[in-house]
Order: sequence, then structure tokens, then C-alpha cells
Amino acid sequence: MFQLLDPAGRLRNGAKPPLDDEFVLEGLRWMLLSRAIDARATALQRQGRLGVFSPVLGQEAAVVGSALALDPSRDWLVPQYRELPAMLMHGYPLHKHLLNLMGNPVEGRIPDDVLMLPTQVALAAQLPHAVGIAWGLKLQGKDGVVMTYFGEGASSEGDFHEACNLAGVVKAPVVFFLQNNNWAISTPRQLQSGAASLADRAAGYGMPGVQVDGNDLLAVNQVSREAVARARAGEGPSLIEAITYRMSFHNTTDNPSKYQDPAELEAARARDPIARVQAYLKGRGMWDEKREQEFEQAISEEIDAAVAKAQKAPVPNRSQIFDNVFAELTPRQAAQRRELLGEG
Amino acid sequence: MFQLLDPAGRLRNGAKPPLDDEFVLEGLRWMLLSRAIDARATALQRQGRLGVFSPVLGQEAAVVGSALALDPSRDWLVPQYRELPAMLMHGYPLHKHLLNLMGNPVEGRIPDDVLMLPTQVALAAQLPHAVGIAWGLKLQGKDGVVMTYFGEGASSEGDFHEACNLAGVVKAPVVFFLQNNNWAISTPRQLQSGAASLADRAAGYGMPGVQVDGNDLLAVNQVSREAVARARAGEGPSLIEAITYRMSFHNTTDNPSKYQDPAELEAARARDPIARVQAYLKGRGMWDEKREQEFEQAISEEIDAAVAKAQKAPVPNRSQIFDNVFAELTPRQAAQRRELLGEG
Amino acid sequence: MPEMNIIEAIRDALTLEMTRDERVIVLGLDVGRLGGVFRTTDGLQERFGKDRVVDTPLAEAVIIGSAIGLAISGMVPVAEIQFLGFTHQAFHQMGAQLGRFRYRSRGRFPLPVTVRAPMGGGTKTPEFHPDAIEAQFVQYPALKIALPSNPYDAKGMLLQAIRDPDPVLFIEPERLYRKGRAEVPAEDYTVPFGKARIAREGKDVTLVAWSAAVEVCERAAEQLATEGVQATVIDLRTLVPLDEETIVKSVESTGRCVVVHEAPLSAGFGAEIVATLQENAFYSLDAPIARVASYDTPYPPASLESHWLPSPERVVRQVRKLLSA
Amino acid sequence: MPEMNIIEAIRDALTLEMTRDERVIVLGLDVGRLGGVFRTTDGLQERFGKDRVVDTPLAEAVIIGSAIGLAISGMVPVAEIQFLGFTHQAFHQMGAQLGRFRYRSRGRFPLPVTVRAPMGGGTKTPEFHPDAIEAQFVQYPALKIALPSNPYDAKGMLLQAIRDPDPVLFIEPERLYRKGRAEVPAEDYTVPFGKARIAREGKDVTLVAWSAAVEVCERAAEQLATEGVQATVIDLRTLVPLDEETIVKSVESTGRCVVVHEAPLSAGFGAEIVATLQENAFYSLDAPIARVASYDTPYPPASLESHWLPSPERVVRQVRKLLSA
Ligand SMILES: Cc1ncc(C[n+]2csc(CCOP(=O)(O)OP(=O)(O)O)c2C)c(N)n1
Ligand SMILES: Cc1ncc(C[n+]2csc(CCOP(=O)(O)OP(=O)(O)O)c2C)c(N)n1
Ligand SMILES: [Mg+2]
Ligand SMILES: [Mg+2]
Repeated sequence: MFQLLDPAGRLRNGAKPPLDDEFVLEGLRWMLLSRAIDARATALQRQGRLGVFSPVLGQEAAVVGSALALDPSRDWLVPQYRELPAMLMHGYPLHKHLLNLMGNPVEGRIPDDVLMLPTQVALAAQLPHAVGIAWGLKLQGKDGVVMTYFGEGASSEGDFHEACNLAGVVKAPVVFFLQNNNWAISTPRQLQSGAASLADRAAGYGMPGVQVDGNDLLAVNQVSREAVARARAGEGPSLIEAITYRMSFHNTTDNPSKYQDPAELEAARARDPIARVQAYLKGRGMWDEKREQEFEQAISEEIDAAVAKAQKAPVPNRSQIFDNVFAELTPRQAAQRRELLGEG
Repeated sequence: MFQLLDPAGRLRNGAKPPLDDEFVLEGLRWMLLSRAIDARATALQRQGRLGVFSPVLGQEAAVVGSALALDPSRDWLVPQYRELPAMLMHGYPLHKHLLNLMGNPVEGRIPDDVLMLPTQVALAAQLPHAVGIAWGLKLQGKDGVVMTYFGEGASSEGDFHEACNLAGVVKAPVVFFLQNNNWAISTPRQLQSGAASLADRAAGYGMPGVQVDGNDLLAVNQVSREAVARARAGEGPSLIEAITYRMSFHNTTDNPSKYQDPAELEAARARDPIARVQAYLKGRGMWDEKREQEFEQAISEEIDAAVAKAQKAPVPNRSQIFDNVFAELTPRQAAQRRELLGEG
Repeated sequence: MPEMNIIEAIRDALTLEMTRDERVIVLGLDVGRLGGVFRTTDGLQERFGKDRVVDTPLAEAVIIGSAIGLAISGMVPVAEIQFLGFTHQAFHQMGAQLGRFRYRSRGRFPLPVTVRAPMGGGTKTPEFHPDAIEAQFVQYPALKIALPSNPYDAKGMLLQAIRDPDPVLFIEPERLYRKGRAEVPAEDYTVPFGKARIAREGKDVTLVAWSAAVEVCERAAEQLATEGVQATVIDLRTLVPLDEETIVKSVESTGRCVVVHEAPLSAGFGAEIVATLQENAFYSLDAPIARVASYDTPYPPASLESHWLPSPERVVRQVRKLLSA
Repeated sequence: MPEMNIIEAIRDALTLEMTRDERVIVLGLDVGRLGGVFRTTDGLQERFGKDRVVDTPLAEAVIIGSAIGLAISGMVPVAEIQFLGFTHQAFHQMGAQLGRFRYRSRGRFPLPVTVRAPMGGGTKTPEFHPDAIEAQFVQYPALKIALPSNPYDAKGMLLQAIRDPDPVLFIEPERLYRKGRAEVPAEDYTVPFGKARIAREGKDVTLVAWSAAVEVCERAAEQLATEGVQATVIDLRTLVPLDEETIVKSVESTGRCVVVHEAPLSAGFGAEIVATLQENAFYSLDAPIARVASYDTPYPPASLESHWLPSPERVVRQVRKLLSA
């Protein structure tokens, strides 16, 4: 498993950081924002103001470290559903994400200049899409790269196999970023696959595969940059398995105490990805309590503003049920719409 | 790639044959039978007496060498469709297979004591079935092993991935026997996957994978025995990739001249698996022209008898359309059956 | 008699059958330690062990496909797909394989496999999860399709399903899982397939439904009763086999019929009911048979689902129209 | 005007559109060097290159799934699935993904994707290959579904499909692929979706069909004509959108209707036609609307398929019954 920072935030012997300090600080800011959103969204959900919510908690280094390797002006992001900070980093506004969670996707539409697909509910179904986009970019002579995310659970689906295999054949510029957070709802990693390493699967598709410490922002960023560079250079796809840990519930309907050993969670907390970056930056004189307070203050205001904005958005109205089914409604749909609106 | 016999039929340096000569002779007999059936069935198809037919031609060592590792009294065979000799070796009568090809599967029913599934038309769909049988045998404390066959084309389907992965988790006693014959209809191996070796996929499921010369009866048999023994000992599944070559058309509707380089076919003919075994046995004083004539005579008679038997079988009648849909027809189906039979 | 909700009734049936028949094995996502995302299998793994209650890898096609193999090997699998919408990931193993194995093996391999899955909206679950796609399975004519709407039927029909010699798709009404308890016998009993349930009798109109839509019809019938209209409510219970007799008889007597379902209108199973009724009760019809269904759009955002799903109000409105026709 | 069979008409449409619009890419199994197992794409790879006519690995879900991504990136994919029965391997990518992308992205990602596949029996192809499963796709309400029955429509509807801003499932009648040539304009033209074709006009009964069943109805109509019965034959051309107007008008005038399709009866799209007609033409009906379809069993062995598929004889028999009702 590739690592640059040990759990105490010290650079490993001879390791060179792939990011300069300002960039690491930027990464930390996204990680802290992510964690603060987790807390706020969970609270809002408990108050009945948001629908089901899946926190990123514990996986911030994996998501942020990889997304930092992308260029939002030309690269595409194809998420599963547990990668909110990557979506924000790619230019998707937070209040729009909140609107989706409020059951108001009408206002959550991805802006035209954000190169990103909506989150995917059907696990692994996004992977063939990611390959198709990457292949299309290549055919059109564009230099964009596609980064797609999925869990170790999703990697058991047939779609994972078919997507990786096609990508290998057409040398699609795509990075398969597997977040192995040890859980698929209640199903632990060892019941998900008999493989010693899921990165080993890459060889079966003719692409490089690497296992990285997913709680190490620097290591994740380094392998992601390498994979993106490779793809951009026309050398084809890569698979990255980031070993991390889901430090919270699967989503707000879940209660992990039913299946999780508390000792395991404790051990995971000791490898907290945020603490590790903070320790690293502290060691380099870039982080202290004051800075932390400033960051927290700014983040809190950013979230407040997004929540306020989301709450001000127009409430969806029932006629929107018929919007965007087709470019034009069929006569039958049009009649149904009239019936719904009492015009029938 | 594992090999015991070189293309000229000489044992490689230091190699020990896994089969004694009588057994090799038995294998050769099945190989010759297979090739003779190919010729006869193709002729019958051209006369309109058989439906679409897929020859085994060129792959006899792969099919026979692996099936020789099975014990038909306790092991299961789960075929794709290009493994006729394995089916016969497992106890399935040839005339029944011919009846299937004649569009008369009613009489082609697999006898109750033959542990085999019907051939599979939907590629790779058989692999999850094979895993389920193997898992079930294990749960019931039985010592049977399942051998399942599929092509390199089928190995691109999601079912391959899901089946291998589940087998790895439950340590199902199953052998995945991949016949890489370089073609999926007109699609060549290099467009099927970017992987250097398809056997490399095994690691991603936590099982051993081996690439073997599929035109080498002895080598195929050795790796198959090892995989069967492993499975029988409770150590779980294996993947075998047999490198062979489809020396004929995909099936009787196909015309390979449209996509195949004749030089490639020529080169493949030089690696003919039957010639190799014959040369080997000749070197050991077990094969000569006389023997060949005896074998051919016996085989020809065996096929004649099967064809005659198939032709004597009762012709299917239309009421059989409703047989074996459910244990009992629904009222609606019963009414449809009456209508069909003019009793309605 | 004990009272149970649908979850408890299902769990009771599974417990009973796993105790009675040790060939029964439960497999699916999160069915073990967690007891299923809806807790239908809660406690089963503790009781019957990890070999009989199995958390599988996340792959629907191999859940169904391996259940086929397990059955061939001599087991009696009860596979759970977490939400009916995700049977699409396994679709090629459902109708074409599971549904046809007896046929293509000419009777050599009957498959006593039960596939359980919750269906339906009204709980603000995201897209795909709630898709009511039952009609898609009817078009593959060798699956039985059972959809209980209440705790009594849930237990009796599940026991019937597991014991059925053929594959059964057992679809559970997610929205009603915990909607009140009803009396359910503690002992073993089965509810036979192909026999509809007359949930309520009335002379003026026949409402035909299955799964959670039965409850919608019952609420509509109550409202109609206050307006002096007496509705019969028929719960089909199984779509395959279909109890044509009961619905034809009822419509012959009422002369009017509304079919109600959660699937989008076009090519929903309601069309089959209408086609069957108009053929067999043609001369008794006082008005065209009507359908109240979801609209022909993808499942809408959570905040709009109540406008999309068939409601008692829409059913009542439709009945009023028929009566004034 | 040149004469073409359906294969040639399809190839002509593909050639035209690939020449006109360089965003068009053809992908699928064996579509390149071989030109497809039915030769519909013969010569296209030579002409347009390996980047635009692509032999994919053998995996239906990623053929559809990557076509979705290709469309998002700015291409116009025409994906071929070798036989409609194998869309089941891709089912989760069809309705739920391909069909819903515009909706779930609130219009951000419309998908101009065409999925071509041959359907239907009568050529002794093995099970699965011929499965007529069109109704399953109608239940996912964001795919357009087009089924030409003759060379003229095949060309014009395929051009329409490729240019349609939404995903179209384009189902080709395998049995009719080479069944005679007909005049087909050499130039560019489209046949609009949602407009049925009246293949023959007669006052006594309306026969409704699509795909290869149209030809069955035409043969039945000829037979009926010899008995003095004048049948209208309507070719629906598209199931989504559905041309209700044409069929309702016809049945209002004939008073009798038989719907004919190759899919098994139960929950076939015929049920939808019956339900729609009995609602909209109720007071014009002289007899119940009938259906002639395949039976509710899996696809039978090749030697029995002719007894299973709807035949002109069965249609004629059914019409006679209606006329004596
Ligand atoms: C095809 C499919 N099957 C099942 C589900 C239900 N489901 C939602 S999340 C989840 C677990 C996902 O695990 P993983 O891929 O590891 O992602 P993680 O939740 O750990 O981020 C399951 C089973 C689904 N959404 N899609
Ligand atoms: C799911 C599925 N897709 C497509 C087909 C059509 N088809 C039949 S055989 C074949 C090629 C199979 O290649 P491979 O698996 O390598 O086996 P081989 O024919 O070489 O033995 C194809 C594409 C099918 N039968 N099933
Ligand atoms: Mg996970
Ligand atoms: Mg092959």
C-alpha cells in the first residue's frame, strides 16, 4: 500500500510531497468543509428538513486528494454518491446539492459549465458512462480525463468488470477510483471479495492498479496525478484502490451498532485523515489553533449561506413531473399532464 | 504458459506425463470422436437435417484434457456450447445431443444420473449457476466439484466477474475453464480485452489462475487435475485459461473468410492438438496406422448408430409446447393449450 | 392470535420454514448481521447460522444465478433483492434463466427458488428503488408472481412460495411494511396462488388492485361509501397465476370496473386486466373499464411523488366519472 | 427508385447519416469487419474507419452504458445489440439509465442514442434470441420504441431515430430482413414517430400489429378478402409514442378489432392497445376486442415454433369468431 504520510503526519523516509503547502492547505480546507457539511446535513436530516444523507466522514483524504488531481475546466467527474467534496471542488454549488437532498432536484440541475454527472443511485452503473465519456473525448481529440468513483461494494457488480474491460481495449482516458471504506452498508470487505487486493484486478484489464492509503491526502494525490497524467498522455485507464474507512453510518437510515465492532471504529478514528494533514501542516508551521478557528468560521458561514440559499429556492410544483421526460411530451403524456393539472 | 508437450509431440525437458498411456489413448479417442462428429454434423446441417451447429475443431485437447479430470459420478459439468466431447464423457448420449440440434430437445433431456446442465445460449449466464451448484454441494457436505466452460468472449460479460467473485468468497469447489480460442464470432482476442493474460484475472477474486497450452492434452489435464483436487480439498475455485484456436467457423451460419487472415489459420493448423497427441503416442509405440484405422472405424460406427437412433426418436408434437412450463399449468395456459389443440 | 405487521409476518414465515426444512437457505445483501435493510431477516443468522443466512457480495445477477445453482444442487433458496428496481441488474438471470430452467431442461431441473423484493413508492426512497415493474416479469411466462398486501397473506403466501416447486417472484409492499398489525395465526398455513381476495363487497363498481394499491382502493371505497356508492375491492394476490374467474364474476355483477396500480400506465399489468375483462365480461359492461395508475414518466423527485402515485382521490374521481357515464 | 430489402435499407440509412453527421458512431458485437451477423453494417468500417464502426468486447451492458457516455461527450451513438433477447444483459442500463438521463439531470443531459436490435422468431434461431420483449421497455417510460415492418419505413425511421434528441429503441423484424425488396428512395427522408401506417383498408374489422406481425395480418387480410371480409391492417410503427387517434378512428368505423403480436399473450403490448381502444371506442364496439399472440410459455423448440407464433390462420379464425359474435 502506497503511503507518503504516516498516521502521525510525518513524511515517510525519503518521501517527497507531491503538493506544495498552499495546496495541502487548500485540500485541508475542503476536507474540513466536507466534515462540517456531514454534521450539518445530519442535523438537518434529523429535523426532517433533508432526505436520506450519506456522510463522507473518514474518507475526506481519498475524495479530496483525488479530486485535487483534476482540472475542472476540461476533466469530467462521474460520482457514485459519497464524494460531495469532489463535486464542490469541480464547481457544483453546495446549495444545489442540498436541494437534491431536499427532494428538489429541479433546482439542483448541474450548471452547464460543470463537467459532472449527477450522483448515481444504481451502484456501478456510472462506470460504463465514465468510460463512454472518456472514449468520446479521445475520439474527438480533446485532452480531458474522466475520474469516476465507486465503493468496494459496487466493484462486485458486473458493470465494474465490463467498464474496466472496455476501457482497457479502447484505452479510454479514465481513472477508476475505488473507495474501499470496508463497508457496503453492513457487509464487510472480507465478505465482498476473496481478493487480497482489489487493485490486483487491474491486470485483468491491461491497466495499472495501485493500492494507496486512502487516509493519506498526499499519497492519494500523488497516485491520482500519475493516473490522470497517464490518461491525458493517451496511455489509457488506471485503477486506484484507496484503503479508507467509513467512520460513520452508511446513511441516515442506518444504525451500524447492529453490525460493527466498536473497537474497529476506534482503531479507524486513530487514523483520521484530517488529523493527519493537520499534524503534517503543523510540523511545517502552516497550521495552528488560530488558523483552525479562521477556517471553521469561514466554513460555517459558507454552509449557512448555502442552506439559506437552498431554502429560498422555488418549491417544485407538480407540473414538473412531466418536465424533461422527452424533448417533447408524447400525446399520451400531454393528456396525463392535463389530467394532473385538472385541465383534462 | 504451461506446456508439457511441444507442438511436435515431444515431452518437454523434465516433464512428467500426468496420464499413463492407456489414459492418453482414451483421450485421443474422444478427440477423434469429436472431430468426426464435427464433420458429420456439418454435413448433416448442410443437408438441412440439423440446425445451427458449432464445431469443436481445434479445441479438442482443451475440452477433453479438462473433462478427463472429472469424476462423472460426483462432479458436475456446466457447459457453454462448444464442449460436446466433455458432455459425452460425462455420460450424455450422443443421439440426444443430435436430437437437440434437430430441434427436438424433448427427447434430448439429460438423463437423471448425468450430472450436467444443458448447453447455455446466453453467454456467461451459466457461470453463476456453476457457482451455485458448487456452493450447494459444499453446504451439503458432498465432495463433488463443478467444472464450467466458457469462451474468452463470454469472459467479458458481467456474469463472469460476479460468479468468480462470489466463488472466491464462499470458496466454492468450482473450476472456471476459459477456452480462449482467439475468436468470439468475428471479434479477435485483442479486441476482447486489453489484458496480457486472462488468467491474470484470478488474483482479483482470490483464486489461482493459470494459463495453459490448450492444444496440449497432457498439460491441460495436469492443470485441470490440480484445480479439481484443490476444489475437492475445500480450497476453493480456480481459473484456467486454455490458449487454443478455433480452426473452423463459429457455427454453420458463419463465414470466417470475411474476417480471418488465412495465414493465421495455417499457423494454427500446425499446432493441431490431435496431431500432437498422435505424435506423442507414436513415440511411445502406442499409435500407428492400423490403430488409427481401428479407431476411425469404431468411431464411424458409433456416430452412425447415434444418428440412426436420433432419427428414430418420436417427433415432437405441438402439445409439448406446454410441457414443463410449470409443474402444473395455470388456468390461462391450460386454456391456451386447449385452443392450440383445437379443443377450446 | 398474535398480531403482526408485514415485516414480522415475513420473518415468521421464514423462521417457520427454515426450521421445518433444512434445505432452505436465505441469501442477499445485508440479510445476515443487519437482518436486512428492512429487518425482515432480523435474528435469522443468529438462529440458523452463517451458512444458511448469507450476506452475499453486492451483485444482483449472481444472487439470482447462484440461487439457480443452489436449487439444482438440492437446496431451497430464498434470495432477497434489496429493492425490486435492482432486479434489473439481474434481469437476464430472472426470466430467461430462473424462469426457463424447467422448460429448457425438459423437466430435469425444476427450480424451487423464491426471490423476495420490496416494491413501491410513498416513502421518499430515491429513484429506481421504488419502481413498480411487476408487469415486466409477467412477460416472461414461467415465473409465478405473488404480491401480498397484508400481514396474513404475507405469511401464508411466503410459505406457499417457498414450497412451490417453481420459481416465485415475491414482491412486498414497502410502504405497508409497518403500517399496523393484524391477526396472523402463529401456526403453519399457506395461502394458495391464483385465488384473489375480495377485500370488500359492493354492488356498484369493482376496484381491482394488488400490492400497496389495494390499500389505496380500500380508502377510496370508504370515501365512496360516504357518497352512497358501494364498491367491491379485489386484491389479486398473484398476477401469475391470475384469478380471472373472480374478477370476471364481480364485473359481471357490478358492470363497472377501475383497475389501480402503482406502475406507470402504459403497458402496466392493468392493461392485461382490462383486456381480459373486456373479453370475458363484454356484455355486462355499463361503461369502459378505467385505469388509475402512475403517469408515464420516470419516478419523480421525492417531493412530488404523492402527485404521481395513484391516490384514493383519483380513484374516487374515476368512479364518479364511470357512474355518470 | 432503387429497390432494397430491410437489411439494405438499414445499411443505406446508416451510410447516409454517418456521411452527413460525423458525430455518428456505430458500436456493437461484430459490427466491424464482419458487418454484423446479419450484414446490416457491412462495408461501414471500411468506409468510415475503425474509430466510427467499433467491434466491442462481448458485454451488452457496457455497449449501452458506454453509448450513454459517448452521447454525453458529444457523439451520436448507434449501438447494436445482436439480438433483442440479449438486451436483458443490459436491462439496467436501458430503461433506468438510458431512458432516464434527461429526467434525472433535469434536462442537462439529453441522450441522442439509438439502440438497434433484431427481434422475433420464425427462423429457428435458438431460445432467447427471438424473444419479443418490446412491452418490457414500454414500462420504462422514457424510451421511444420504433419497429419498422418494411424497407421504406426501416430507412426513414432509422434516420428519424438517429436524429431524435431522445433515446430510441429500434427493433428490426429479423424474419423479414431479406423477405423481398421494395422501392426505397435513394435520398434522405424521415418517417415521423407516432404516426401509424394504414397498410390496407377494409370496413369489416381492424387488425392492429407492429414489426413482423404486420405481415401476418396482411396475409390474414388476403385470406379474409377471399371470404368476402374486408380488413383494415394498421402498422403501429412506434409503440412510444402511440398513435391512438388512427386506431381509435378505425375501430370506431369497423366496430371490431384483433390485435396481433409475437410476444406471449399476458402483459404483451396488445393488452395496452385493447385497454386504450375499449376506453376510447367503447360505444362503437360490436364485439370484444380480441388478441392473437404467442402462448404463455417460454420460446419453444425450433421444430414447434410455427405452432407457437401467431399465424394468419389463427387471425382469420379469430376474425370469423368476432363476425359471428
Ligand atoms: C445496484 C444496486 N444494488 C443495491 C443498492 C442498495 N445499496 C445502496 S448503497 C449500498 C452499499 C454500497 O457500498 P459501496 O459500493 O461500498 O459504497 P459505500 O456506501 O461504502 O460508499 C447498497 C447495497 C443500490 N443502490 N444499487
Ligand atoms: C449474452 C449473449 N450475447 C451475445 C450472444 C451471441 N453470440 C453467440 S456466440 C458468440 C461468441 C462467443 O464467443 P466465445 O465466448 O469466445 O465462445 P466461442 O464461440 O469462441 O466458443 C456471440 C456473440 C449470445 N449468445 N449471448
Ligand atoms: Mg464501501
Ligand atoms: Mg472464443
